[in-house]
Amino acid sequence: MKLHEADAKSLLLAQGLPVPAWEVAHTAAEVRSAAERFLAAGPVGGKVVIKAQVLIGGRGKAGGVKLAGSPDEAEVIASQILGMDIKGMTVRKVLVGPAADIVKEYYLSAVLDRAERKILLMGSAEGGVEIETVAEEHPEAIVRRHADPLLGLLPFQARELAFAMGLGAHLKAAVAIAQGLVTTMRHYDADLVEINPLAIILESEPGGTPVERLVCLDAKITLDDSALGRHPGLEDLRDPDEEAPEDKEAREAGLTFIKLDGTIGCMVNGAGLAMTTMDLVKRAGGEPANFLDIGGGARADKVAHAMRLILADPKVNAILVNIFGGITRGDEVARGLIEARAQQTRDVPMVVRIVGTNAAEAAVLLEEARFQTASSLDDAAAKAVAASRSEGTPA
Amino acid sequence: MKLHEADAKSLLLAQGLPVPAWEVAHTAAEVRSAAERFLAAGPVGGKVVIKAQVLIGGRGKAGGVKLAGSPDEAEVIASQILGMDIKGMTVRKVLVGPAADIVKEYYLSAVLDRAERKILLMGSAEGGVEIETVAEEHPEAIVRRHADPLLGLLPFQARELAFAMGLGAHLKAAVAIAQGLVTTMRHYDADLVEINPLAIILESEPGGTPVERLVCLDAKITLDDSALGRHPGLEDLRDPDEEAPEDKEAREAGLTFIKLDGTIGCMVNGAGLAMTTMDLVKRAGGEPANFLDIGGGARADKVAHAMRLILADPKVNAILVNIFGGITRGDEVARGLIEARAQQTRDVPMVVRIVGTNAAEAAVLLEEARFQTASSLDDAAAKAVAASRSEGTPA
Amino acid sequence: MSILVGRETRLVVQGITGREGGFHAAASRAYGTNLVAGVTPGKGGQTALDGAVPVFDTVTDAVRETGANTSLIFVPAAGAPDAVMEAADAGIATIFCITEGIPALDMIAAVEVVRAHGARLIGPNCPGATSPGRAKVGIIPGDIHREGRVGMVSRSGTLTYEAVQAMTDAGLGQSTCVGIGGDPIIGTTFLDVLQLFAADDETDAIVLIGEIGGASEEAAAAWAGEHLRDVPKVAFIAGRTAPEGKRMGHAGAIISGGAGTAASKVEALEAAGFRVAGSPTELPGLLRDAGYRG
Amino acid sequence: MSILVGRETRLVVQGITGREGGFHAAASRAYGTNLVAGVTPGKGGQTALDGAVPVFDTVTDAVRETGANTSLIFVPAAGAPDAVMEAADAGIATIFCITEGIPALDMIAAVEVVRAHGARLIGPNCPGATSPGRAKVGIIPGDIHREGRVGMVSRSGTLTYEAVQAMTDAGLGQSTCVGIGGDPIIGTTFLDVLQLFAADDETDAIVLIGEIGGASEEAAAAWAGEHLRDVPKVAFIAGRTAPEGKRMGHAGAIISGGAGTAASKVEALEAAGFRVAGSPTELPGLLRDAGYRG
Repeated sequence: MKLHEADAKSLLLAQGLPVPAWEVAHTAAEVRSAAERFLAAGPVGGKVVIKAQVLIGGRGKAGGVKLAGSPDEAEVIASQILGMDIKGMTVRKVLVGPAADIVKEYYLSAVLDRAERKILLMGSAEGGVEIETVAEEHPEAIVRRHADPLLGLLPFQARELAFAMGLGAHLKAAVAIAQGLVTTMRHYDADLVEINPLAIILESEPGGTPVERLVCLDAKITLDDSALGRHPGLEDLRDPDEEAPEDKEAREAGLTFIKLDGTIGCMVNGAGLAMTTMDLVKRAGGEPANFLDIGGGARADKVAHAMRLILADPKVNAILVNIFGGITRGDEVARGLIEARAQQTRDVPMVVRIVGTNAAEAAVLLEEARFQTASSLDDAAAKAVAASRSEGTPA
Repeated sequence: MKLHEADAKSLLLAQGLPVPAWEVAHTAAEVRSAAERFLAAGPVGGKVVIKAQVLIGGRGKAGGVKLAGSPDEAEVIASQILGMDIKGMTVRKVLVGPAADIVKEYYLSAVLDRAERKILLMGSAEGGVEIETVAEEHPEAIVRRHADPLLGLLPFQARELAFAMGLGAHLKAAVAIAQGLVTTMRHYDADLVEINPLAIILESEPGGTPVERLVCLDAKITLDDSALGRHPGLEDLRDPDEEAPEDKEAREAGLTFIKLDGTIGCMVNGAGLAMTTMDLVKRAGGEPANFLDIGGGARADKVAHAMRLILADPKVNAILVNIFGGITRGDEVARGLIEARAQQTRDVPMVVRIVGTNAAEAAVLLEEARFQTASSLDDAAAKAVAASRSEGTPA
Repeated sequence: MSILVGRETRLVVQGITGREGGFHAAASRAYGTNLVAGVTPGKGGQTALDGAVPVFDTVTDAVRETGANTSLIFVPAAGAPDAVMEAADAGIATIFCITEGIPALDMIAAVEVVRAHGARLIGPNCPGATSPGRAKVGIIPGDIHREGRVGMVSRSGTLTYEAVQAMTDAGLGQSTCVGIGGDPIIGTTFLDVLQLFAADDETDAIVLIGEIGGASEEAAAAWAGEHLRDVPKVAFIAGRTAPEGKRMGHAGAIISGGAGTAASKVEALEAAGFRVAGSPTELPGLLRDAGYRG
Repeated sequence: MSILVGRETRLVVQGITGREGGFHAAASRAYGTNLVAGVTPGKGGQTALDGAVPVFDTVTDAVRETGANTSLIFVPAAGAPDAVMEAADAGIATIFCITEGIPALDMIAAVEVVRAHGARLIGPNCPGATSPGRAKVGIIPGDIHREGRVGMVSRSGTLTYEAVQAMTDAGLGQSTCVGIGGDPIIGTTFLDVLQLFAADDETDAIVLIGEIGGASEEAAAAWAGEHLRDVPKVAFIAGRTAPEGKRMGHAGAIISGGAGTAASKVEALEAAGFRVAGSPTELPGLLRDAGYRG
């Protein structure tokens, strides 16, 4: 689950990391009043920044990040950004804060290193750009350090990272931030905590003397879905726009459903087999309408639920059911299909393939109910594509 | 630093461990009113327990733990226990709580295992008696399990311990308590967390149904003095009776001082050498008046301070100074001795031995100031004992 | 010899008194696996599978009493990492964790503890392993196998079965079929299994079933290109048509920024001498094309 | 060969720019120890000891640039366990930690990390080690030594010097003198050092200086009784007259409930063939009585 920048910053702040002030606003009027407050405090550059809150990269290039020098200007800019479409996501809120006077930008993130089975810290003095770009163009500019798998990021590891990033002059802050990233990751079960840019900014002390400070200017956090159960409060941070309503309904029913653009509905047990089924549909010349994994051990009612989800998409004109029974029992799936068909309002051709556990019982049920069946996966895909073609696009 | 039972229980409670209710009382009247409250709640056995709070074992045998069935009786018993002397410690406060209806007693502790360099959990179904006694009489009755040195006591380790102790019927509570002991130890930097007895007690549910519960009936915690600096709040729990005023003064001056019963004051650098000096004084027929380690690198003022501490004891009639300079510089010590003698009001013979770093400079200073010196430690001890004898006991 | 499981396997099932644990313990035993013990804390002294298998409170007890050397874990996600560490601490050499939905960071610690004990973990979120005709440890249906000399490794569940079935249908038997699991943090990688197959004198060919996301197929390919030059080997990658940025069920199957795409995996595998199939059913034919005569 | 320190020692001092670190680094160097580097985070690129020693930000840098294999730590207590782990992680083989006042539980983790890296930690709260004529790493005054073949081990600081001086005064030189430290949790025990001496072809006799508290002298005695039967060996135990239940400075020196008393230690040592002295000055004579002719 991805978090918005503002929520990610809240979690970092809660773990004691230095994050400049911000407010979240949903209307241009809110932005105006937030801008008034921040500008009244007299930020070093005399401006505020307004940033679109969308769960997708590249919002800067898309015009979703702008500066404003007055409340009036902030309101105008906010009215441009709010409602804007960025790569298919609508901007529903923005972050407002004092525009930082940046001395230098860095990159710092904590990610899961699958190969080493450790938390990996990646840092770079090339901040503010996508790390993938740095990785391609200047791989030597990326510093890597693993956290101890049992103890987290030890102070000496954080120091090594800070020195290697050229942050020796801000050692204490850099160590605290690096350790804080790992603490945040462990505390909230995040997959990714990314600060880009981590920046040295110029602030003015009470007396007016300018002082350099290392702060987290942007923040991206992705949470481990498997661990959300033990962080119930974090579920509230889920952006309803992040998943389609049917994806959400599926998740709550224990199914994994992702809506796609094609015409052939797919119902499969197991993620790898579901992807394979989609691949074979495409290979046979069709277009899958969805990814749907009913998981292991699904019972009849879950199967019926899955079928309703597929049929809710008006573009679907054929359905392919592919079940390789292991934990899942074929006869349960067959019963679910029969039950679902009894309830369904719209008649769509269906090709069913059930092998593995209780496949024989399933075959009897399917034959009695006159389902079209297939023996191999390739055969099933071909039949489903043929059915879809003969149906054409429904009105 | 040892904690009183009541304070130890507070720390356990803060870590979520099950500890029956209690109050601390300093007067018989307070005990009476606490007893009224607890008896009004109708404890299963209809009694309260009154326990002397002293930092020494064996208070039960000494009559420091008693039951009372009424507020009147509680007041009488409290007036007997408060002010009582238990092995040289005066009882200044008592703990009052409902007397538990004990089904079975166990022992459970977390200690530092120096040989393994790990936290060791020791458990026994023979609770309520001193673990040393169990260790001698039924060593096989003690179950041992080390916590993981990096992760603490893992759930499976706690389960193994619980099953081995015969607490399978209270598995969940036993696991939580065992893990809680280690959590408490790590959270407060304790050397020892001991529950004796850990007990299954009978409580009555709201409906009156009796129910068994595993609870910490007594608690002993010793804190690591080296870690007190990072737990400033815990310093307030120090019992002023635990150390003599001069010991405390010494501690605050960075000296380690322990008052003893003899007549020969000792000033040494290093704990091992200080003990050796005492051993040799005794071997030469004298009695050391104190243990005093001035530590490494002591300067003149610290030496003078140490001398004042020694001389504050009227029984002291001779002083042995033994310094092996390493970090400590002999001339600094000599200067401190000269300074101290200039200030001292009472003339006590002194034998000084200074070897190691800057011993030559020290020798010159000591000779100028006409101190009696010694070359070897044995020689120094013999001379100090002779001086003490010729002085006799001061008035 | 097969790898990971075989005739020497002495199996303990952690969570044997649960629904899934009991079902698959019975199936493993029915297949011929030497199932010696079960573990469920608090049920020590009872028996499972109609009296056939003694149940212990702890894995340590099970190892001491039965000499178990392999563990199969069906403990729910909240307790599974602890169960893994318990098995390693008790001296179990090979630990299969079937449990799915374990938080990734919990597994980092568990994997490290297993490594420190010199044990091997397969999974979590894996279907286990079968050495046809010898032993089956996990949830792979037993009847899809055939004895033979092809080593198969996959990080999917049912897709593994599909591929195994395709091999068996084509008459190509297997030495061992291993599902390594689809989670981000797993105990044994493709590379680890390839190394085991390379050292196994009963494995003559390799089938690798990967999917999009991560870089473990690429890592395995790089090693195979060097060390398994002359071994006939084929692969299949699921998710060629999956849209970018969407998570397809497995935590492992997410593509972002070009890394871990099907294209990158296919390229790496082909460069290492794998023939890559467009469908699981093509695997047997490609393996014969690669010179396998088993 | 001596043990722990010698001509192969390439020393890095962690905390070299501090007062004590600088003083003892200079003394170790003056003794002839091959001091190759210092470490102080934030002072990398500077030099210490009047330009003679390069200072690095991290131990990793120091090892890479100078080939340091031994570390001497003067970092304050709050940072010392981290400094120990840093040294181990950087590949330092032998780590001496002089720092006193480190919380015991901090050392549990540090000792485990050192062990996992296959390194050796001596201390904390120890005076270090000297191999007379070869190298001195720590704070033991250099001029009390004499070259020879007696191995000395102690858990005290100044008492060690006292015993070494007594040996030197009597003409008995030392192969290596090691102070293992007086804290409850230390990296290297009496037993460990005896095993090193047993394997050292330049050590012909043993002097062990113990004190009350703990059971490490007893553990070492038990091993020596079996494995060092024919080696002349003497011991001294401090604290014979210490009152029970009082802590005498060293965290290690506390007696409770009869365990760790001077009597129990003396008994164990004598049973193992040690001659136990009543004063450090008696050690040389007893060693000669035990047959040592060095």
